[in-house]
Amino acid sequence: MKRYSAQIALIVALAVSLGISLVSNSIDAYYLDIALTVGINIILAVSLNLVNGHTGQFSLGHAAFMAVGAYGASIFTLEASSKVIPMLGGPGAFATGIAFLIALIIGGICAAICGWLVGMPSLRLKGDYLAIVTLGFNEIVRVILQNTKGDGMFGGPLGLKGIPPHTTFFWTFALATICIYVVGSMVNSTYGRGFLAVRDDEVAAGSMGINTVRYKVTAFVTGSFFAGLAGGLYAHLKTTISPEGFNFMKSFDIVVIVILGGMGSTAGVVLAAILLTVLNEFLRDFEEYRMIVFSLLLIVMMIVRPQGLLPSLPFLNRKKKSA
Amino acid sequence: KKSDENVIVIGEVAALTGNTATFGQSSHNGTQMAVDEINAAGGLLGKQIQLVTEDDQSKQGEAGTVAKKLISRSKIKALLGEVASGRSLEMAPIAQAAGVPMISPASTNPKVTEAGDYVFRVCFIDPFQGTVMSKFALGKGWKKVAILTDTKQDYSVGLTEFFNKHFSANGGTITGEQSYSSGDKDFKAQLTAIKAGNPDAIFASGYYNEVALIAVQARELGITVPLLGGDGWDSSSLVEVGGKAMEGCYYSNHFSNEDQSPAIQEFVKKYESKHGAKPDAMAALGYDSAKILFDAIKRANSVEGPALRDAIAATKGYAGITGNISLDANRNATKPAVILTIKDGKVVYTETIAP
Amino acid sequence: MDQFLQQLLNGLFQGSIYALIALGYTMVYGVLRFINFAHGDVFMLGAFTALGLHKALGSAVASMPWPVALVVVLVASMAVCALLGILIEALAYRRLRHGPRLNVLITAIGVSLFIEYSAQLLFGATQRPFPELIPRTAIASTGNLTISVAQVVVLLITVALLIALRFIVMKTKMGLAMRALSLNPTASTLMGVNNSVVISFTFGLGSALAAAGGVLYASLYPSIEPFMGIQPGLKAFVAAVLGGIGNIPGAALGGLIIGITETLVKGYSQEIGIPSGYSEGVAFVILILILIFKPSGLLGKVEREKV
Amino acid sequence: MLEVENLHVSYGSIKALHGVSLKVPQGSIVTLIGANGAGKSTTLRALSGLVKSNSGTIRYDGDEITRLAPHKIVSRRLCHVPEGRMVFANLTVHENLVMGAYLQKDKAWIAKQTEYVFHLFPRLKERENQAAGTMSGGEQQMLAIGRALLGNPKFLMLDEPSLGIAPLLVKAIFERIVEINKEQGLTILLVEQNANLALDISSYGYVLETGSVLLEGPSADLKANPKVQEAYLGG
Amino acid sequence: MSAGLELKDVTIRFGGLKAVSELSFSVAPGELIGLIGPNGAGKTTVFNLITGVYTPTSGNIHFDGVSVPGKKPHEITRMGIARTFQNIRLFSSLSVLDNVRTAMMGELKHGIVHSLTRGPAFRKQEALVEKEALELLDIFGLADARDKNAKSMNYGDQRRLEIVRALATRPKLLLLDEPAAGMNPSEKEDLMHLIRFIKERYNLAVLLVEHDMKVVMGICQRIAVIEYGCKIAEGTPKEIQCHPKVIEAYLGVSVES
Ligand SMILES: Nc1ncnc2c1ncn2[C@@H]1O[C@H](COP(=O)(O)OP(=O)(O)OP(=O)(O)O)[C@@H](O)[C@H]1O
Ligand SMILES: Nc1ncnc2c1ncn2[C@@H]1O[C@H](COP(=O)(O)OP(=O)(O)OP(=O)(O)O)[C@@H](O)[C@H]1O
Ligand SMILES: [Mg+2]
Ligand SMILES: [Mg+2]
Repeated sequence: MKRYSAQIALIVALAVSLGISLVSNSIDAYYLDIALTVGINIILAVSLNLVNGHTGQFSLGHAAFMAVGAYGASIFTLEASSKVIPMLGGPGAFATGIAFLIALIIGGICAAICGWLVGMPSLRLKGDYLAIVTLGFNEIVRVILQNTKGDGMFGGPLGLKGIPPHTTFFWTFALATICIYVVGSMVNSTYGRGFLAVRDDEVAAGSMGINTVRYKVTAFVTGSFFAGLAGGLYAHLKTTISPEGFNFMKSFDIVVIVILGGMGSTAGVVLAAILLTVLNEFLRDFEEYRMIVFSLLLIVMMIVRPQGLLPSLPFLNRKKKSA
Repeated sequence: KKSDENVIVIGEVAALTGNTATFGQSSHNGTQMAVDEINAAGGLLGKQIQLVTEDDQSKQGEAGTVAKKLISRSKIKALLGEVASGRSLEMAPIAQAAGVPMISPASTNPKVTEAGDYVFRVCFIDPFQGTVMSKFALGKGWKKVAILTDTKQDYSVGLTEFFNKHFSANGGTITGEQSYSSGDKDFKAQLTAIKAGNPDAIFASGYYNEVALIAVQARELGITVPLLGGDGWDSSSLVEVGGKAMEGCYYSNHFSNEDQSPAIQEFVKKYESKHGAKPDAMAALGYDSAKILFDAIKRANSVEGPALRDAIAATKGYAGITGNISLDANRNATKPAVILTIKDGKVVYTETIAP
Repeated sequence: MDQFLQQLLNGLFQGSIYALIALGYTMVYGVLRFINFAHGDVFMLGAFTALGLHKALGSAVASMPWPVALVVVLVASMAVCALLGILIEALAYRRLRHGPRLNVLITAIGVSLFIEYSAQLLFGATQRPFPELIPRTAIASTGNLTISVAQVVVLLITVALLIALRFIVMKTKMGLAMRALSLNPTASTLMGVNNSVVISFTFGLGSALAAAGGVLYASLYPSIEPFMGIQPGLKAFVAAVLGGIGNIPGAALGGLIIGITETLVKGYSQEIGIPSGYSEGVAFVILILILIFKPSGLLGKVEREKV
Repeated sequence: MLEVENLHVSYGSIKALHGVSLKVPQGSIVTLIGANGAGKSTTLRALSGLVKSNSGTIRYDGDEITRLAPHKIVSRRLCHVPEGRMVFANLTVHENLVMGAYLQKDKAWIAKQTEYVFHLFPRLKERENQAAGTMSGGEQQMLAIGRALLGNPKFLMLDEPSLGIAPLLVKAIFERIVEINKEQGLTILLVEQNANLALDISSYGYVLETGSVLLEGPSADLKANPKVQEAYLGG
Repeated sequence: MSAGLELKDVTIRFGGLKAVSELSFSVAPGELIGLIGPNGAGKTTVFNLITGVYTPTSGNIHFDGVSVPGKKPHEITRMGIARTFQNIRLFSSLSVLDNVRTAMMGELKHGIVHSLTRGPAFRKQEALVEKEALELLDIFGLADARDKNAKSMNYGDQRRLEIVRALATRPKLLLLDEPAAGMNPSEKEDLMHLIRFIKERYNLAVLLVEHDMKVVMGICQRIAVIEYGCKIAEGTPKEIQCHPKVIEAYLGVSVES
């Protein structure tokens, strides 16, 4: 049994989210919205953590991939799903669900392709240079979307509206679980420790036979793919999306979750995604002081817990196992 | 925020902070004033009105969440807001699905009210205003106009689109189309290019924040032709910042501060004594959106969704601050536009253009 | 031809203001190796300080000839913001000095948000007019060319500050200590450098430069509001990276390149078929292209680490 | 001149020193030897203020300097050539030397002392304008020592100066150390793995093991001690 | 082309500086060769050239008949060349065991997909990797430290771990850059034994850069001496010890082994 614990955890989590999903109609719409936002933020943060935390690259453009995914998935849903659903056997819940999944995956793939296009040339840049290039890419995506025709496929500055609210508890948490599983499994193997090696010392990693470029690109593309999925979920949750919503500040928000959670620590990042999303709701009562309180909390957190909520200590985990 | 037997809870979503806070705060001030007035006058249906305002930080995604919060947590009977069309579009399907009537004070994009029969607005829509300004320009004999659009604002893009359509179709020539993004401060490049086209006027469809600077820089570059614009220009800071450069420019608006009708003067006076500044269009629209809602509640004698919806839809010739408002079949306000001009540092009324 | 020349001048002046903001950015980065996202917000505070001072001094300033008034307001705002910068460093960044670098980045984002939203609360969201500290009247308008006094003054001040800053960093002992500290803070204390003093100095200087940027920017574009620092801050950041982050002449060069290309794209959007709305992305496209071919920026040294 | 009493130091939860006491008299060369991880470098770091001690006292010239910041300690003319050289990689050799003289005011003295350093290590003069980071390991070591000498030390701490240095130069460096000690009257605390050489030039030695002093005595005695020979001198 | 490593007229310039100049020498399979020379002679640079960190300005390097320059470091490692670094470069956030396992990627038959499915084959492979890594650590007496963070070890152990990690890539040629630096004489003795032992056990060729003459003379079969990037002598330890040029440039006096 123990040998398959990861797979079992995965299946259990999927089942639970399906179960909750069945009763989600009775959940208060607002609370459901928060829960789904939590799930989407988990996907965003865990996938960014693969790039920034585990592989030690520094991307400030995650929102761009989210945008690509959101637009890709929404355009599919708006333009094509009416044709696809009959092919899948009519307008039942099942066919709609599959069409939605296809939309999400299309969004993810679009984002992954963008990730590859951006990653290939730019991943040889180091640290802050990579950060600014990804941030720049983020802004370029936004500007391009913003300058599209208002009545065209992308909807110009107003973006897309009337996207059906397909995002359910099941889809969100199933994908969040898969994201956690994939990132966790990738990193937690002999092959995957290459990501960590690249982070710690690229020169040494190369000299140990690790193809550093491939690792970096793999991390980047995987991260982008999941960001794209999250974007698709987001679009089908909010039902409208606009370019401005995916500006670099959105990327910052995701980076904040990652660092607050603890770079390279999946559990920490998940926790941070939950806490920050919920905190955001709590702080509403502070009204115009809300962002002031939030920024102070951020500063204090960094001073009090610089290593993040749950820092990653891979060598400690190991110790427990071998003991 | 408990639901009390003796109050009617109304929700409002506004950008009180963030980069469009200047619009959200104005419309909120107007809305709040209307609520205070009605409560002072004894409320509605024997109950006080309780306004629950949620800030969406000018951020995408937030408006939808807070709309859900207001509907499911605060159990609001009606929803007011948002100024920005993008965010109103987030709220509209939620209000529609919940059967809670929503009135947007200032979202001018035609798509907003397409969300369903529970979604209304009290402002005019982009096609109308774009057309009005085109008519006005043509009427002045300006055949060559250059356009400067804020591509970050769907509002500006919309105005430009409809201005362009009408103007070109009616014998005008567009000498140049330039754009910028809100937040930009330097427009010299665009203006230099525009200057080369030698236009009779420049249609600047964006918001006052940038337009004031555009005017200043246009004059620096020796461009003397007037600038034209829409209700997005309406703010006292237009003249404060633009100063002399704004002289002789025209814009369309819902109302004029200078309008001597007692209702408007009273509104202006009250607002000014409370907020230390003259009300701008957003404030007036926020005020009217609440007033129209109250009027409908009174007529419906109920706050139940369908009844209230029908009562709002039946609004005809309501004398608001922003004009005589009637809601059409598409739940959009039809009302005349006034054209204002800046003269000796004051905004003065020139003419009214009916729909 | 005239139009092209005018556009080039527009670009030059626009670029010089980017360069001015980028100077402080790049210097703080060069010494402390972290992106101070709050730089743009200190820039904004600089403009508001100047506005406040101008109001407070009222008739006193009004009676001075404008260059005197400008110097008074400029220097005073720089001083106020320098103190503010030192305070921010002491309160928010100091304790993180030995922590991971990315934490400081988050703190910087926090500081930035704090300043922006506090300012929105204090000053209101609506833009305010900024006094005409430097006349924006045309200096010479030969034919179709116009250059305003303000533009020329800003260009001159930028050049002067560039030279002064370069001198401080390359030729003074404090400058050497700043560079040494950036390379190895442990070793620098072993040389007798009081790191805290050097860092405070760096922040103070950086903030003063930001404030100067804010005041001059507001003089050119006389409307200020709490979020006015975000966009120029970002552009300055791009300029700094483009020139090779940490490299002072590089920042100036980067600023000019961005200013000029952006202006040309906007100005000739119809001719080249790129709507001017895309110009917002132009800075980033240039940045990416240049970094792909020159990964450490135009003037940045390739920091090849010896293996 | 320098007295350390019962020094305890830890890195987080790891205790590195458990009560080290030692004395370095004026004008002497004293050496610390010990296996890897014994705490030699930690002792030097504590002396120059780079790590804070948990308890214990450090007295220099009669004043307690235990809690002083590193730059304050340097200003009392205690200079430290740290483990791993720590040259300023992007500064030139020349600028590194100028940094070494950061607290020195006397220009003439600096010029003279720079000449002296170039005389000790001619390679540095050849490479005056090379970025220090691109120099070879041994070259960087020379620079680190030279840089410390420009701090006008009365008390010099050297952490493994022979590490990575070619034999010819090791000899030269040790000769220089003796020379500096004699000519400039410098007191020297030397940490070395090359214990034979270190004991040859020093007058007194301490043997550290897992954070405490195992043995101490005049260098000649230590060198003759069979236990020391077996454990540290390679038989 | 013969087996083993062969450098032919290799030159590299850094700006005006010729760090390595027309250098030729070779290392046959199973040979243990020393590379010595004064500080800054270009020894580490030679390592960097062989392992693809630098590309020579001119000249050629072959390993087992295959040309090396232009290949990426990881490709060269896969060809069978591994190295340690003069300035220790361990993966600082990984445990000792993981440092070694990470270097065993070449052993893996399956990559990313496998680590996602985590089937029995994956488990078997992981177990094998762990076993081999522990074996190697054991040789160097580091097995007990397997769960320690690499950076919290003392200097000498870190040097040893570097060697283990290099060995874990299963090289045919091992490049050691000052492995004995920072060790005391008795530790150096142990290290000499270890180097001899692994050379025999894994049938390695070794190229050793070291300033400790006892170590170099004690274990090398042949020694090449460089100065200012040029080879000034090559021969058996005996020959080198009394080579006048070497004595003048490097040794100072002749040393006995
Ligand atoms: N920065 C650090 N963090 C945690 N532990 C440390 C740190 N530096 C040293 N240690 C630990 O403190 C102990 C003493 O280390 P120190 O560097 O003083 O030894 P040393 O005698 O100088 O050894 P070496 O000869 O290897 O340089 C060792 O156990 C080491 O692992
Ligand atoms: N990237 C570089 N840029 C400029 N010069 C360099 C670079 N790398 C090495 N050098 C120079 O090349 C020469 C050879 O350096 P290398 O590190 O190979 O010496 P080494 O023989 O390993 O010396 P040591 O025994 O001191 O480690 C040195 O003078 C060094 O300054
Ligand atoms: Mg040590
Ligand atoms: Mg070397």
